[in-house]
Amino acid sequence: MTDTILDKEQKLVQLLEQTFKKLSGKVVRQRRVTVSVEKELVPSVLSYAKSQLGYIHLSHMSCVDWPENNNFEIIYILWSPADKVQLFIKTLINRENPEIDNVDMIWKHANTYEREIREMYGIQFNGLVGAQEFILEDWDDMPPMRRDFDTVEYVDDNYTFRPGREDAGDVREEIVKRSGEDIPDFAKKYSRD
Amino acid sequence: MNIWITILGFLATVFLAFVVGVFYGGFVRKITARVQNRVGPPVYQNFLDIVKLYSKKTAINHGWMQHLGPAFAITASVTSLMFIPILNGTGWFPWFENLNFKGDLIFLLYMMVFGSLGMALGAGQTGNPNSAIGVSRGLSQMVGYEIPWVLALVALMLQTKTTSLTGLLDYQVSNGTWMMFESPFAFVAAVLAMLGMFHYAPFDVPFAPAELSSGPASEFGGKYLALMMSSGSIFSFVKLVLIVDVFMGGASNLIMLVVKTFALYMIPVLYGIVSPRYRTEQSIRYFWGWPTFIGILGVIYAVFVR
Amino acid sequence: MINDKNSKKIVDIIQDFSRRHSLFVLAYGTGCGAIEIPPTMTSRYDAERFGIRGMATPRQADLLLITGYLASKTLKRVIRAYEQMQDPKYVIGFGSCTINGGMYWDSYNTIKILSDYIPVDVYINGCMPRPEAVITGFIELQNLIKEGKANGAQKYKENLEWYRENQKKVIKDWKMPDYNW
Amino acid sequence: MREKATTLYLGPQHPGITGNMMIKLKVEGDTVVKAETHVGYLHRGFEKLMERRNWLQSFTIVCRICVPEPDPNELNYSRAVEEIEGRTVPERAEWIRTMMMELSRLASYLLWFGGQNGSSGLYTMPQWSVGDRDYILDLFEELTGGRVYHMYIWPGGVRRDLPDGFADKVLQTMDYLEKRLKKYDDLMFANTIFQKRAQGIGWIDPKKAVEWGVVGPPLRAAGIKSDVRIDDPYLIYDKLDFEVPTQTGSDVWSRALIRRFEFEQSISMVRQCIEKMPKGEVYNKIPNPMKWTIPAGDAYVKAESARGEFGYYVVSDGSDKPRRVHVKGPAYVHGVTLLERILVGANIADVSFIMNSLGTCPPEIER
Repeated sequence: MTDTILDKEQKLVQLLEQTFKKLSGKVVRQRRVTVSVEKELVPSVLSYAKSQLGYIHLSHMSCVDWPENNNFEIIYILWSPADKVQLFIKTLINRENPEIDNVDMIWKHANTYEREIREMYGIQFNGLVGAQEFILEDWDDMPPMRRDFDTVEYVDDNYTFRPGREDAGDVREEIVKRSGEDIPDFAKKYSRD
Repeated sequence: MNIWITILGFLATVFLAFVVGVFYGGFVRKITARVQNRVGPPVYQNFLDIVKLYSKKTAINHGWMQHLGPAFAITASVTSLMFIPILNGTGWFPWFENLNFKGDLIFLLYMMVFGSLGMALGAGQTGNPNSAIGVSRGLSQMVGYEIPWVLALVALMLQTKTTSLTGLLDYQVSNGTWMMFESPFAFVAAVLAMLGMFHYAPFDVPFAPAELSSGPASEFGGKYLALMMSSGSIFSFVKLVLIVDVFMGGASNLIMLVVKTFALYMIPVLYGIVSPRYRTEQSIRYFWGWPTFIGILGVIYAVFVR
Repeated sequence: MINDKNSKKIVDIIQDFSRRHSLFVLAYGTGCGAIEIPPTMTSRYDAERFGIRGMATPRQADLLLITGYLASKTLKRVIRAYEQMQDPKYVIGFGSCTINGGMYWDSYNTIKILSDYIPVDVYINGCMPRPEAVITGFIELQNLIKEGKANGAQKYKENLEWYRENQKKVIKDWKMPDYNW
Repeated sequence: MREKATTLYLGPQHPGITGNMMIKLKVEGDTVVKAETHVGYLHRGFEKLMERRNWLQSFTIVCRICVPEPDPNELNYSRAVEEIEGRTVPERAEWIRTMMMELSRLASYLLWFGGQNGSSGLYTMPQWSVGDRDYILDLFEELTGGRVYHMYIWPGGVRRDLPDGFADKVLQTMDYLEKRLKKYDDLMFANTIFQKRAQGIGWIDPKKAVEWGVVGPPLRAAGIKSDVRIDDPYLIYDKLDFEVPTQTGSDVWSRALIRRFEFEQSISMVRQCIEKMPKGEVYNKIPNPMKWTIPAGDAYVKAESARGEFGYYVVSDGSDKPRRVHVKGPAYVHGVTLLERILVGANIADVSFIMNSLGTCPPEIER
């Protein structure tokens, strides 16, 4: 990819880096720009991008759990209909005391994302209004999307299965035993080990 | 006349109305299915539905009025049926004369509303908001279609100087004509009002499934629903025969009656198959527009022209 | 009167026949299987041929079709709807995920065995079952009704405590009345 | 005098609700004064399940996320994996994928024609259009083996090539659908009652639409030419000849018209795909899926589904399982915030009508 194609992407990164000192950006590919900021800066970067740079559409907002580094990563994905560039704004927050400012005054529908993330990861959004329960009902365990929540353990505690298949082992041997047929060749290739 | 023959006549009339009404329902489902590119249920499907619903256990109790609602509905249907001459001429089948008297047309105007009001009370008792909204919609729509309907009948009464159904029939038979040709405006107004009376689309406002579950019937299952379905079948027969009697010269035998009523029934049914539903206020505005205007024309025609 | 055990009167025969051929399905798409219900009901497969039609409210319906997995939040509503239905009533479990969790066997939010929570008369397997399979399921139910074996509702009443125990295990906050017929 | 507001629960068990969700309405007379959406009845925890499955196993469950239209899910997942891994796709596979996407758009619109008219009481239309949709599902079945869930577009290409004579069958089906579209016009679009019902209902402010997160047909009905297929081209849409229709009414009627015009465009695109499709391989082989690892990285890919922009945010930590797959369906915004906004002031009769016109699909809200 030549530089002329990535012109507007690089300009965007420069502009953002000049405006906000504690910000580092990088062009991923055509139409994709990633920017990392401190969590305190998030509302100002977002409102700047919305009001000044034309990134008026919040495409998506997501959260990734990184227990290895002891933090959560929050990602805001913006879209500019004029520039046609997808801007990723990423920030890290501490896993021990997860809180971040909410941005639903900038985009009303961020409220939905934030309520989901609050429920699924247990992250507090300061000033977030809305019912505590969004998707789950009467949930009494740890927020389910955290990496250390073990869904199989939860299932074992709460639900029962029909008898018949106790282990999650290789069913092919059982099939051979019951039917007397050989394992087809294509199935032999994909073994677990 | 012997009282027993009269009572037998009642029973025969009710049986006839029920069977014909339910079969009409089955035919409607079949015809709808054919328009919609499918086979559809057998024509006797509605009998099975009604029998099954009667055989269901009912363990709902929302108070007395809920039990009485469907009973009111079926009472009103049967009573209205009693006042309608099924066949014209008293020649070979005097049974179907039942309770006709002078002035029964005005009585019928009230009687036909009674069932809906009873249903409204019953549905209001259930406490289901869908029922309450459905009832209020049904009553407002009734206010809509009653106006052209009453205007059409008033035009007839003015024209023939009689308020009796048998009188109207005699008038048509003795003059050898049908009121739909004698008083065309009134006929058009009555048919347009009839579209609303049958509650097929676009006037199925009170029962709109996508909006109100099933409106007033939301809390009525099992026997109640069966009563309501029977009452609906009888009542649709009543409405059809009434219009055939007053506008199409009645029928001299049962086959003629079935042909005429079925032809008339196809108007709301076929219109309904290809129409979406109106909103309530659109539906009322519709009835207060052209149908009312044509009804007024009918009255003017009856008073000044004839 | 009608339910005399020893003799099968003409009334019973008519009653059974009409129950069999007039099944009102509650219009409740509880899971992704709901996408195969429109084809089943519409012109290509036309389940109305067998007297099967949708009904808007539980009071009027005979048949509860659990179209796929049930999240525990939905289970609460399904129990509500099921108990509001009037006897005789039937349940069809639709899709592999109602049988033993299926594809969602390790999901924290879906129940695994439907018949632990409400009585199921017929299971249709597949993910998702084709409309032909759904219609076969309906016919299977009709046969069961004919043989008098579709008595899930009776089982539910007899073993209400067992079902309640299972239900309360999943629905943590039980705010419902203990029985709402 | 202010009337007393009553609370009306629309759903979860309600014939007017698309799928399984609930709208709590505060109603004064016939007018909605407050609407509140409650979702979560279909939550399966897909994103958690995918963290436990390896890259290829996850692919089999992504299509379950949106039921009426599973193909954009498969496509997005595959494209995200390909983008992180840097895997290329043979050109013929790109063409087949495009054809699949357009076929699925047709199927989805046919289902939508049914849903929109089912909510307004014109029951003939669902019977016709859902029946016709089955002919497209037959094509899918022949090609992929599944009627609803195809699991056909996978990382590296598509699973297998078109069978013999398949192209002719597609063209025949397209001819048939084009013929049927005329009938739909007569029944639905030329129907004055439908027009009366739909015009001026469910108005979205065109100036605010982008900001509110509106995507897809509702946005184009507001006069904004926004379509992922031209804004951020993927597959081979830049080689196809098509138009993106726009309308200015921003109401239910305009949205219906948009879908009707796009229906024609999709038919033409499927024909072009069949015509111009090059020969060659359809699949770049992936390594042993049990040991298949993807380098660390993240990608947000989006595709234009029948209801609007469908996005996938996929994060890999370099292992054999996804770290995070976050799905953004168009209904995520349409079904919650937008619906709550535009239902205020609407008539009760129009609630389900408006909801259908936005194409709300609960399974992709809660996944």
